[in-house]
Amino acid sequence: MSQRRSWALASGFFAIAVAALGLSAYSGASSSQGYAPPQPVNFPHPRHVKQLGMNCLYCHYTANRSPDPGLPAVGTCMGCHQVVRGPRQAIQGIADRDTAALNQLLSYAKGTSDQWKPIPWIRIHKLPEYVHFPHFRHVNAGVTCQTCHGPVPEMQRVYQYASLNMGWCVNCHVKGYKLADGLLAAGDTAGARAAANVEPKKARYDCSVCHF
Amino acid sequence: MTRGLVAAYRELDALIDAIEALQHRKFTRFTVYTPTPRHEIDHALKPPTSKIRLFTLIGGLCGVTFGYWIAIWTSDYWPMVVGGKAIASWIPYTIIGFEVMVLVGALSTVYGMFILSRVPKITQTIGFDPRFTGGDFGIYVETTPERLKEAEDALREAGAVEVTNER
Amino acid sequence: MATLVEPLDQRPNVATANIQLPAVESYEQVDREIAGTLVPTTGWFALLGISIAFFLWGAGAWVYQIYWGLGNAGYNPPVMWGVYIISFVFWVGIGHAGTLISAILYLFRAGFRTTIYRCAEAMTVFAVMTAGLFPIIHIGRPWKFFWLVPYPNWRLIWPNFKSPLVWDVFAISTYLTVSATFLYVGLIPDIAVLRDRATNPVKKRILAVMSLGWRNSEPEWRHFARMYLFLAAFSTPLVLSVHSVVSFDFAMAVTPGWHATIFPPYFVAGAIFSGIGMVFTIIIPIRKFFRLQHIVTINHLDAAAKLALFTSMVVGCAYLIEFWVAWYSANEFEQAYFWNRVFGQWWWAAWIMLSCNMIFPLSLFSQKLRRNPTWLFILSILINIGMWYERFVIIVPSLSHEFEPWQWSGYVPSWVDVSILAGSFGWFFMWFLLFIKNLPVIAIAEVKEIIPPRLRSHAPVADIDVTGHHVDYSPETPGERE
Amino acid sequence: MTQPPKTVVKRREFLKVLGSTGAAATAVGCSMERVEQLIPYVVSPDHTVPGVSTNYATICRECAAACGVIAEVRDGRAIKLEGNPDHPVNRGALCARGQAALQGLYNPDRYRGPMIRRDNRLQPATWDEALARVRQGLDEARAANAASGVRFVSQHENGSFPGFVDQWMAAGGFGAHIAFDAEADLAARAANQAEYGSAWPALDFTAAHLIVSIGADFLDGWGSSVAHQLSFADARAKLGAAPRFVYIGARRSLTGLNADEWIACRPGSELAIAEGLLGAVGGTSTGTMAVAATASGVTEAALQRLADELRAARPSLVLGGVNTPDAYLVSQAAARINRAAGNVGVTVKPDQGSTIGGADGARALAALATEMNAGTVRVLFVRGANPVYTLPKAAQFAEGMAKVPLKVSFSSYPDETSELCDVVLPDHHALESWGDSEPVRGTLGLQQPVMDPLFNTRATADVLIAMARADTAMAARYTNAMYRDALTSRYGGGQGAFTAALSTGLGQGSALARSTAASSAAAPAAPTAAPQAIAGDGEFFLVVHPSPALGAGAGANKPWLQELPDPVSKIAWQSWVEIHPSTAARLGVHAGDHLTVTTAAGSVTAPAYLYLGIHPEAVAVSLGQGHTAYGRYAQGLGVNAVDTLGATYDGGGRLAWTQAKARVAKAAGHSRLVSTEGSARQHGRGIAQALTAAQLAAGETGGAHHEFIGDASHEFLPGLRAPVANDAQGDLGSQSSTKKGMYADDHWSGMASRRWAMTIDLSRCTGCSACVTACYAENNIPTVGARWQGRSLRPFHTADGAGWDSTPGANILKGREMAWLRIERYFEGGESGETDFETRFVPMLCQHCGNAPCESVCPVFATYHAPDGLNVQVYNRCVGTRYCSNACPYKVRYFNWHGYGEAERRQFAFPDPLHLQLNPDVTVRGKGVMEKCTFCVQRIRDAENRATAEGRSVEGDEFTTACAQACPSRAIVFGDAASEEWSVARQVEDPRAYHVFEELNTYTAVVYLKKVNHPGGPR
Repeated sequence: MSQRRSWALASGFFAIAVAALGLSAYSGASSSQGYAPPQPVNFPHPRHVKQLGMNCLYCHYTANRSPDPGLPAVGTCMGCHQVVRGPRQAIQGIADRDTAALNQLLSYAKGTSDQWKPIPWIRIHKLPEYVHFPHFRHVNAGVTCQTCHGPVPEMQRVYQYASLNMGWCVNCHVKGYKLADGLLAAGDTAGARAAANVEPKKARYDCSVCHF
Repeated sequence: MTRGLVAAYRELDALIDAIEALQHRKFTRFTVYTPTPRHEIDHALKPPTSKIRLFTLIGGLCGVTFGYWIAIWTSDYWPMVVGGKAIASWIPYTIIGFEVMVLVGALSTVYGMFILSRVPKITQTIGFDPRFTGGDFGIYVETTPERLKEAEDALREAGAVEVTNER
Repeated sequence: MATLVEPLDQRPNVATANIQLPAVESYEQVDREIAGTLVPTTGWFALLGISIAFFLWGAGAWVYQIYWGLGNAGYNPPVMWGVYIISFVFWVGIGHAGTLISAILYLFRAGFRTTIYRCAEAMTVFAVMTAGLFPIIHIGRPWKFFWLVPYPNWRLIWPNFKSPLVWDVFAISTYLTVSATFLYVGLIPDIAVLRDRATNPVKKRILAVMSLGWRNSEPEWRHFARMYLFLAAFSTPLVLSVHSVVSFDFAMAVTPGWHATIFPPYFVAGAIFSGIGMVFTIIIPIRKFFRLQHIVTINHLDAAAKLALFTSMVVGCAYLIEFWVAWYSANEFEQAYFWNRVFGQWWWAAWIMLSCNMIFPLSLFSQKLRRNPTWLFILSILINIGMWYERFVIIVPSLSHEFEPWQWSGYVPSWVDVSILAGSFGWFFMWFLLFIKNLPVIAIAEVKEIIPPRLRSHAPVADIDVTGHHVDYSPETPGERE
Repeated sequence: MTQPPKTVVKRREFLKVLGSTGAAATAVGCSMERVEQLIPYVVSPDHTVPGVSTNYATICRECAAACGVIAEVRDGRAIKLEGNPDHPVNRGALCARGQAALQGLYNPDRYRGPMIRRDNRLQPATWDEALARVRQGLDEARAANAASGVRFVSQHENGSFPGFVDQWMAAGGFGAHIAFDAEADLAARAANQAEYGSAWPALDFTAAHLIVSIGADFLDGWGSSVAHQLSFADARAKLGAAPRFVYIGARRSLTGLNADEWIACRPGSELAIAEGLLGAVGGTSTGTMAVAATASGVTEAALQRLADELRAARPSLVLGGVNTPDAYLVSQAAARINRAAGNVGVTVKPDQGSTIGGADGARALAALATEMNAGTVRVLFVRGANPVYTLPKAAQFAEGMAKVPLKVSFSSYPDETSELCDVVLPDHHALESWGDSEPVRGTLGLQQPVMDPLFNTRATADVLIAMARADTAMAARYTNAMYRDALTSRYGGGQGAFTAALSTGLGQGSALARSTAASSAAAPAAPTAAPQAIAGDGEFFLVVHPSPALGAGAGANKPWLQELPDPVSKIAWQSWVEIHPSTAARLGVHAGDHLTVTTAAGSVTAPAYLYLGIHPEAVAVSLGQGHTAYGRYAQGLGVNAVDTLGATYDGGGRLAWTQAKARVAKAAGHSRLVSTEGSARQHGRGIAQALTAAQLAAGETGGAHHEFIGDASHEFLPGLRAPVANDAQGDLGSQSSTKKGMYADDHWSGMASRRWAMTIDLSRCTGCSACVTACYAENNIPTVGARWQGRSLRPFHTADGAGWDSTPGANILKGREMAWLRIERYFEGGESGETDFETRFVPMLCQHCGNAPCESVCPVFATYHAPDGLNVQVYNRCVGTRYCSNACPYKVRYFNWHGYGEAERRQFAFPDPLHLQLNPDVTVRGKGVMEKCTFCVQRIRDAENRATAEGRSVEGDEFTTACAQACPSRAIVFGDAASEEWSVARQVEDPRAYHVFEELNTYTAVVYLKKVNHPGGPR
């Protein structure tokens, strides 16, 4: 008896192990989806994008012109925050400024602009070096930022939304990008309704399109 | 409720005699043990041919199907041309088909043997004597208590060196 | 009432080659003598220690190579394959004799296999285990080896089933699985024997598990024999396919000297040849040190030697045909290559190959030499060397002398290559030594099959065997104890 | 100019180093485990977009030609140099040395800041300390009333700088300034000046019917090679009508190998031949054919035949430029032949000549050395030039320097001279500084910084100005604080026009001429009238020549140039002695045996290279190696041929490289030649095919492509058929087939509609190897020949590297060079004792076969066929079975044997800051993966992306590959062979077109056009 049970147990474990391996491989468990490191400046996206309605391209200013999306220079921040600084009361239902975050910023922007230091942002969305992802090609094709980066306007602290696994990329390239979904993700329900029956936009899925 | 007798024989012809005696006396439920397969025993028992071939056939067919399928399906799943060969090119895939056929076929054959001959067995003790894996032949007869004596006589007449009662 | 004075059954258990073992009287003797070989000796421990040392050295070299890169092997582009692939083919080749002897000869009812097949089968399994390592050792990124195996993954990409290397993965893994299974099921009845002889309770328990509760009952034997038959029937085409697939690794490339239709049969013959060579290398010391000369008789060796001679001649024929085809094809690339192989840069390797595989084995035409274990042992070593060099000659000269004259080159192995090759022998013999002291190296049940059963009518063993044929006793009838 | 902060650069380099390891070690996105920082600008500059290249036009300063270059700058660092298409000299092409300027910029051994000699060692210092030390030295000199004892030696460069220094020296009342040029053929310049009235007339090879070069290596270093090569290749492209090219010389240089006929004469006899020819064409000559024949050892008949040809073929072009003491006279004679043959104004155009001039030769430096030894020199400034290395020992420059109280170097590199200096004020690299040049009279080439200075360096001109302004005596004359302002102020139209001109890098105007005072001191002494015979004991003439890649030594610290096989001998990382096979046989010398070459001046020992192209009575040694300093890549490699030379100068004042006879003795030892050459013969395999002009005229294909006996004949398929050839099942061939996916012409991706292909015209290719270096630069190809990059010889090694194979070029000896594009050099003829032989150069790269043997064998689809006809290599998918390389008939696949891209490995190929040059668009391949030519797929994808962004499709000839872009012969044409918009589509229809190994049925996408020869004999 005992023998049989132990055999059953052994083979059972083996089967489970194999299944787990297969699943993890398939689901891309090695991805760092959800990675949300603390940033040197706790930049509140909701405040800027949601409440003040700033456009992504204001700070990520080359996303539609270059493979790199571009990061805001300290100068860009200080463009407003030379003026907009320090605490003040909540007005018009807009809560008080996040002075903590502001001070973090100001700690990099002490004195005159030639004394400013660049902000060492922690990288979140990282593709391996052997993958070439031209941002501008995607942005110009009408892919909304939220499609890949998720609801950043809602994120108090930015995290990696998509798995960024190859399968994730390829699925969109092959099945095509539905504008409606993209707009919906971007919160443009009206636009989404309008674009309801726009043909999905497919992209090339040849290896040498991204790997070289 | 049945009783069993285990008889051990030192000689092959004695075993054959015992088998014939049991058959003569219409005993049906008995198992023969032999250290090594002997045609003489088959000759005496005239057993049916093993069903194992079915396992082999089915296993082999599943294997070859899977082999071709995985190769062709994956090729068409993401078509990539190499060396100007057809995307799903059945000719080289025959090798995959063949190898998988052998693999699955062989394993299912072994599996069939296990099923049919009831190994792995949990216990070896009932109706079995270790010496049967050594030099001796043996018979294990299962029968009703009233025919027990008759069976024992038959076994002893044939020249059993020892007959023991199981249970 | 039947008597055995006239045989019960004309069908013999095994073929009637003169393979009886007159010096073996009873089943008990078989159990006693074969189980007796399982007692470890100091000599065995010494050998095991040496093998493990070699293995560890080789493993160390591999780790070193993984860290610094393949550059530390002797590769000299365009010679992109070297000692590792040579050894891979070499070991796969060794791995062919086992299945040949246990499966093909079984189907042919060649009785002389009975006493050597277990040993050959174990050799097969361990040789394939060794061979399987080399493709991993030789690739640039061994940690990515699993990409050759088709498994569902989030990259949504699969291996290229048109590549001979993927065929290899399938062929080798199938071959390893099937031959391992074959070895194990063959062992089950013998393990049962050991189980019932074992005194040490722990050992008895382990054996009990391993024997799966085998009881030698007639139905078990019936299915067992059937299964054995089908496994043999499967293994026969398998063993032929495996080395054919290995030969495709070369034949599928346009490289001169590789791109030949003769490769599959040529490789299979070579594999079997090298395998039998290794069987001799192993079985001759075993029968000597285990005192089994009366079980593994001179007759068995003689018969096996004939097989070696035959395959050697097939291989030799293949060599000659290659040259002839090169000439007849009028393909200057082929011609240049083959000239360079024998009379150019690589003449020495080519002549080691030709003499060891084609010329020395011709000595087996002499019966005296066939029945001389010492000579067979020496010859088997030569064959092993020769067959390693056959693969060297196929791989290195072809790559070093290809289409592009600008890229002609040479090749010298490095210390890493040599260490890993040595390590592979350590690995192989480590497993083999562990095997021979823990499981019967001779198939107990099958030996019992060929010795006459004890009969009540005391027919003298001397003049009758179960086949009903009479044995003539010539003075040099083998098997008497030394 | 943008001022991106260093941090940006830092970030990029960080990424790339990750890139290498990332690609190697972590293919499943594990790279996330590393915390990585993104450093943005502090203030984002205008005109630059992160991740997008900005191009700046500037000038190449690697040789005196001053070609125009376009520097591609990405995120504040120059990553690639390309020729400036508008530039009159190089018209968009750029040679290997020009490409390698980047490795001068990012050289790991550059001085990172000023240095001062303390306790006899150069030690880092601040600029103030260093400048104070210099000022102190100058004051002392003045105080001692020996201001004239302040001397300045600079590397001469075309433009205003020499004049500027002249003025500076004059302003300070200092001594003469010597603008030294080690390589320039000053004798030819002087002769040209005298004969044509132009130092360097424009040469029009296309107009000539016969080209005769008397030792003038116009393709490798004689004058402006790129300009010559453009014109020469155009001439060759006239095929049947192309000029026949006869080369007269003792050694067949790269130029000589491109000749249809080689007249091998004794060194030193060129003058006699020139005089003979001059007489024959009716010029007033002292010599006769008979004299020439006896002197040169060439049969009179041969010379006579040449003379007849010269008379018959008009116009012709005769060039004289030898390295012997007779150089001036030979050039003079050549010029006179041209005049007599009526070539002046037709093939030789003095009016369009460039203004290069004002350079001083070694003789001027030797004079300076004498002064120094006399102790009259108080302060010595050295910039760029490296006299201690380039001058013969006899000149005693080093000894002289020891007697100079203050030696100041402006050099960027720790070369032999600056190592002897007391103060080092490192100069900017040319790509970091301002300047100008006057390549053609009246046209001004502008040099501008393309990036921020990498290190704590200062532009010499600015330093001089600063010193002057700090000096009461000189301050008045320097109103501009910066050299840039000095340039703009001189520029017609001033600031605005100057800035406008910067965009093309070209403007009108002329550079500042050298002040008469200085130039008179520097002007060549009266050319020696009497011919000098080459004397010395020993039975062999010693031919010393500059190396096409390393020049006279300046290139030796750039790994690309060290790795680049010498176009003639195909040897890298090594010195060698060229000796004729027959002579070698006589001396019992085999290739690699060490030979000692001894002259009165000294001796060198190097392995022998058996070369058909050297006169049997001569041996040849190349300049450039044998550095005792000059950084890790140069130091301790080979021998310095100058050690065998005495202080003999030619008419132009340049060191006469071929000046003496030498004894040649077999020395102990043998070292394998670090050569990329397998067999120098093609064994009739039709790799490099050629036609004679006669055959071409007769419409023959010239012995059609090479076939198997009984092989079915192939119709020619220039890679134009469907992305891949048809298969056995007919899936890919049939239009109706639905099983083609992306490979169907009508697939929505449209990829299959393109067919990237390349043609290589062998009658244009000169084998100069510019394409090879361009490929290294574009594709992040590692150099593997450095002595520390070898493999391990033992399991255990010590820290000092014992146990590693540290032979220079160890990896190349193992055949492991990584050149995706290599130039194969095959000899035809010459086996059976005849002097003359033919050479064919074949650029060999991945052929991107339609039926690629490498693809089907890859188990993981790491290499496969893209729908647009590329044979793709996916590095991150490769597991490194190397099966593809075994299957490849062209052997163009290369394996990463070591972690060349991993900073922690000793084999790392891009030591800081060399890795700043890495192209961000190309993955740095990791250990254990295969790589090969990709047809610059990154450029293809980039063009597609840009086109899509602009809502158009890629236009014909919109972009090209790095090799094609660089090629100074315009031999390589790349494009979409499926569309008539692209010139490649027309090229492939050329009747000369063929595939290499066509009989293998590989349907390559690279099409070669047969070379056209003009064999000699009566015509």
